[in-house]
Amino acid sequence: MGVSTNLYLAAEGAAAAATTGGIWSEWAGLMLIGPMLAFVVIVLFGKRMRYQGAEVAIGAMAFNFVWSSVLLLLNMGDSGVLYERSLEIAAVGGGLVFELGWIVDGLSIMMYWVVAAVGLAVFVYAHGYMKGEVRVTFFFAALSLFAGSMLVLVGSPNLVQLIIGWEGVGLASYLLIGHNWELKENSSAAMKAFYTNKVADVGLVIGVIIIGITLGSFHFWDLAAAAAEHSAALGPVAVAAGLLLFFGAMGKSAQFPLHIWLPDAMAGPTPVSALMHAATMVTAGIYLMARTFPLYQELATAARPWMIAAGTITLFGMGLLALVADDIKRVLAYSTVSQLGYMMTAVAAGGYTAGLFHLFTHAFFKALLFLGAGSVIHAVHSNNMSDMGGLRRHMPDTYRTFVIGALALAGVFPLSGFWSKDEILATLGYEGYNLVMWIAVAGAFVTAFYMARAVALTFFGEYRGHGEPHESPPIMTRPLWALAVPAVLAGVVNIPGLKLPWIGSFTDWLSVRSVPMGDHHAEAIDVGLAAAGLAAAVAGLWLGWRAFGPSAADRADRDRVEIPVLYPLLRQKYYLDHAALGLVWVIRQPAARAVNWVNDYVIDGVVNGVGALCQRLAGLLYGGVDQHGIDGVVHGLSWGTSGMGGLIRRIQSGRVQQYAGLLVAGLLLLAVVVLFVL
Amino acid sequence: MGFEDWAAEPLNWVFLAVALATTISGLRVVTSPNVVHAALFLVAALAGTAAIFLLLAAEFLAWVLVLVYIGAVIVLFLFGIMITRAPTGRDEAEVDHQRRLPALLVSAALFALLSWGLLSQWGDTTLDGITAGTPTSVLAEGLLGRFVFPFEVVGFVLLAALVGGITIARRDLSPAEERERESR
Amino acid sequence: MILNQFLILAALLFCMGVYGLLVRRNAVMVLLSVELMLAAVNINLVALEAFWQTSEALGQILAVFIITIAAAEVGIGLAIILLIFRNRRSANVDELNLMRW
Amino acid sequence: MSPWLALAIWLLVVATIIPVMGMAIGYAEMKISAHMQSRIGPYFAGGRFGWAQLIADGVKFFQKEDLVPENADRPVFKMAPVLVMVGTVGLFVVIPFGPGLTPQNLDLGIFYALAISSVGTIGVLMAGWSSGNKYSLMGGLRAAGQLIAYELPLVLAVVGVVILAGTMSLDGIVQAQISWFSEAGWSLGMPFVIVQAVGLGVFFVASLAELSRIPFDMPIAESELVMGYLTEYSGFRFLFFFLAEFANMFTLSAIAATLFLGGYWVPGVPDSILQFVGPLVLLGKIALFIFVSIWVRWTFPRFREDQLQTLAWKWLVPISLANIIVTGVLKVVL
Repeated sequence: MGVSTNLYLAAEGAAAAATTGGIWSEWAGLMLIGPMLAFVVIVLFGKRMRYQGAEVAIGAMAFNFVWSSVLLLLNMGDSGVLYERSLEIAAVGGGLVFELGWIVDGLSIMMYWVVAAVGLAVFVYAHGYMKGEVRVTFFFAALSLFAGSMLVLVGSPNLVQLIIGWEGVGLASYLLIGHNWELKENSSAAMKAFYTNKVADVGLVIGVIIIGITLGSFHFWDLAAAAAEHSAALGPVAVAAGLLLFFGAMGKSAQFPLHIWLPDAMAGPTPVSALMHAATMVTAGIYLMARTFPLYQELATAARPWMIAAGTITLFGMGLLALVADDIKRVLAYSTVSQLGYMMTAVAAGGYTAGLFHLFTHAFFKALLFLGAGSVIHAVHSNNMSDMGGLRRHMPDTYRTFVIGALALAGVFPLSGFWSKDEILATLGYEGYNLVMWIAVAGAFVTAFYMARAVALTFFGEYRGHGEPHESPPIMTRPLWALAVPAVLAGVVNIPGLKLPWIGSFTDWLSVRSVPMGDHHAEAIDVGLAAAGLAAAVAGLWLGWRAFGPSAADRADRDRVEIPVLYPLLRQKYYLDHAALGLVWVIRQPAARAVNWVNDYVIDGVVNGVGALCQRLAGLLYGGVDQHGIDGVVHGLSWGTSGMGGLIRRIQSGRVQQYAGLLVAGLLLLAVVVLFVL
Repeated sequence: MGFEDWAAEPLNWVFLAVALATTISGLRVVTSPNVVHAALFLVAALAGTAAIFLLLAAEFLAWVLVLVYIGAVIVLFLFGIMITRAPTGRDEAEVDHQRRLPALLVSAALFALLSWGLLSQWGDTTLDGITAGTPTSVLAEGLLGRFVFPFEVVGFVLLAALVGGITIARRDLSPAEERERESR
Repeated sequence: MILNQFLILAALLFCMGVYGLLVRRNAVMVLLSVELMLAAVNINLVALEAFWQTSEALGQILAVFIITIAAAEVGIGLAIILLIFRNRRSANVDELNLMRW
Repeated sequence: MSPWLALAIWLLVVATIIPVMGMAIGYAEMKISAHMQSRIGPYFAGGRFGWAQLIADGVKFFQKEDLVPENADRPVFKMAPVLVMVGTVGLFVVIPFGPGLTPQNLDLGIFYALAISSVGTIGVLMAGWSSGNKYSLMGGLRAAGQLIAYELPLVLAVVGVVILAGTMSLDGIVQAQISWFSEAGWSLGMPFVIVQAVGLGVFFVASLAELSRIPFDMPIAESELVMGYLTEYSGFRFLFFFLAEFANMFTLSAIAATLFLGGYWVPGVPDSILQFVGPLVLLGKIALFIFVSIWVRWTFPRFREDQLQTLAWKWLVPISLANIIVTGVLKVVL
């Protein structure tokens, strides 16, 4: 195994001053291995452990949290950390090499930390949540695999390892969504997620192959360098490769129209949803787009409008769906899809930092919201908001943290969501996508509206469910408070124009990387735009509260009255699931008929014609050539063969020693021939 | 090197005696009508071989030959013979084929060819420098150093032969016998 | 001592082994002949080793391998003969013509 | 003195040692077993303690007619005791009786000893087969199975000692025990039994089996096989077997003493004295082993055939392999 360390472009830009990070970087691979090791250990020994393997999973995650925190702190300094290590595993052929390794730069450090921090909170929470459930050991094993695969993905210095992590994430999500597979719908949801992802993965794999062949390398730094230098080799295929990679990202990051799996993925236990929506699964697509950002920025610019279009549809259209959902997790799921649309739009529009910043803040408040929802579900034993209501008196901790998360998601000043959403809006404005920007503002309104609805229906009014709801145990509420802190404060790190002492800013963190990304950063707050975004959020909250608050009239009637056309459309999720099935059906019937017609008339005709022709020819041949010429030869041959066989078969007596004797005699003959004749 | 020189070396007379004994024993191995006698003559032939090894200063190999062949392999042979035929006393069974002449011709021709080749290749090249025996440590270092992989493979082959021999030779008990054995 | 006296003795033993291999009916005796041939080969190897004096004693190492393999071969061979004898009440090679055609 | 002369003298010495030793051991066996069974044992011949009993027996054997059964294979029948004896006599060549008192200090001493001692097996098989008697044949088969089975642990048990000593020369092994824990000018010495107690146990059990002595005397089990492969022998041929067994006992005990108890060495005695005392010391150690084996013989009942094979393959071989591994590790660590 050879080891190669990336020194490429280290002399350029911000990377020039970067340190290697010492042993923390040189052994950062441990973070990638740790959860994988935990997976193996839990699978092998988990059942015999005191906490059925949870302690191992949490231990591995805590280790990762500590390690990545150190890396984050190192990266906060003026210089930042830049390190890369690749171990050559095998040559693939054609000059391509299969390598495994890890990369430590601003982007991956941020992802390490987000995965570890959110993962740790979720794992601890899950330990409480899963108490008494079935297959807890397997659950934690798969959870470790999930987080580990995501770390392999984000730590990858090349596209191949990324695919490995990518598929690992897909596998783990399949296992976890279908955790309660006794219910048919759960296993169906798992398969839906898997299939949808596989469809997208085809695009990713083809894209990677194209890049690998044209570039002669799978390394991200080579890709970035080629893009930065406007490589002639990569140029012609850049748009195709970029769109294929984006297609893969659409699947993982649930962009329209491949988002259909994500809301159904709610079938998994709630901690899985929290992890999936916040850190480990859906962010993979955004991460891929960010990692390959130079490709889109420099070469595949033609792909960007399509990406923006997909992102914009996702961010607004899918947000609307959250308005009518009754399942609280479904509301949050659609909000995730919508927020992913924000991120994708931002990255596609050139807002590298903006998109990732939103990913960063979103991870915390979305994990917080999901865990809160899980806590509520744990208490009332139902996913439906129509079975909830008035829970703020019963579950004060959950209520407070959920409201914090909701406000952050809605983008209320000064919570984290406000800052990241504002940065996206500013970037869209700077890049000149004004229409998109105003759609995004409208999206913010929708976001605030449905979050207000969710909070009102869940925590206010009268309790409509069964039994007596109770607050969750501390092991579940403490992670909620732990996540509430960054949900409030995470925005501070990237206020435009503000550079905090010691901490620096998010932009600076991300600026440490092997290749400069060359995206734009606002140097000051655009007060007007911020005010517009804030106004949309406040308006959404106010309207939502008016419509669904405790003083509002009966909610169900209003839904139908208020938006006559939209409501059924939204209820049926724009008929997209039907469309997907219909698409298959529509393609299948005519295609089959067409193939049948071609078979009956074209191919059969050709075959019959050729057949008839051959028949006639054969008649000629049979009479003349075959009967007399060939048969004579064949008969003669067979007669000769049989005669020879009669002679030779006497030699094949079945007596070993006779064989041996002939063998020695033959060898002798051969020796004599070689020695004396030749 | 003339015959006088050759005869002046006492070891050559030892060789001659050993070689004569070995040859006669070998001849009896392939001609003796009695299986047990043949096996016992093989012991003599192998003892002669070991003596030749000693003449060639291959001490270790000589004792390996004695230990493995005479001590184990031949015993195994006799064991096998006695289990399968046990021809105590006179053995009337025909042990040779009727057709001996072709075999004799073939082996004689082989010997002629081999001796011709050896004589024309080596002539009367003398064998010098075997004053001291090969130290066992050299063999050990070779076996466990450069040839450690073949060594392991041979060990594996032996193990496989052991397992295979047991598997082939063991008699599977009939169900009734099995039950009887268990009840005992 | 000259090299050829050993080599020709080996050749002689080897040809005797070949003769026995071809002429014997009893399977055990065939195996005995094979052992004779292997011993002849070992003499050859040791003699040539004594001639060339390789630093690693290659000839002798090879002979050790041959002895080992021969032991394995005898074990398996006798097991097979035992099985044949048990099934057919005979250990004569020429009655084993199942391989015919 | 030419080597041939030395060899001839040594052969003469051996030719006297073997009958004398055989008689001494035979007498000891009779007396000890008698006392173990609250008898007196031989007391008549020769006056005191019946010391001439064995000499009388020997004379009786020589007087007997040399019978060869009608059905026997005469040459093989006559060769068998000789071959058994050769395996024993050959062993005397390498036993070190004192510093510089090794008849032939072979480089491969112990290996040679094991190789030569395995030749006797052939003799036993020959005797069993050539007698033309089914009891003899059965005895021969049992002997062959047993001897093959116990040859392996016997060899493997020695490997541990060879690893520790770093040589296969018997004199070298004794020297290694003498010079263990050596500093400049002095050495404490250590008989290998201290670290190779397991090896000694395996070696001793295996050598009992090699000698076909009770409890390993299936091949000559009187109650089943009359006298096994010895059934048809009488007269001086029987005496040959008889002497060979006792001489073999002697040599195997000598080898065990050399390998594990330091041979001719006594702690604290310099070489110059050992040269004279050494043989006596060795004899004392041999006597110890012989006494133990006689003791075992009259204490344990006979093994069943399957128990015997189980002991060899399932216990002794794995134990000795483990011993080799442990010894190897020990050697590397030290």
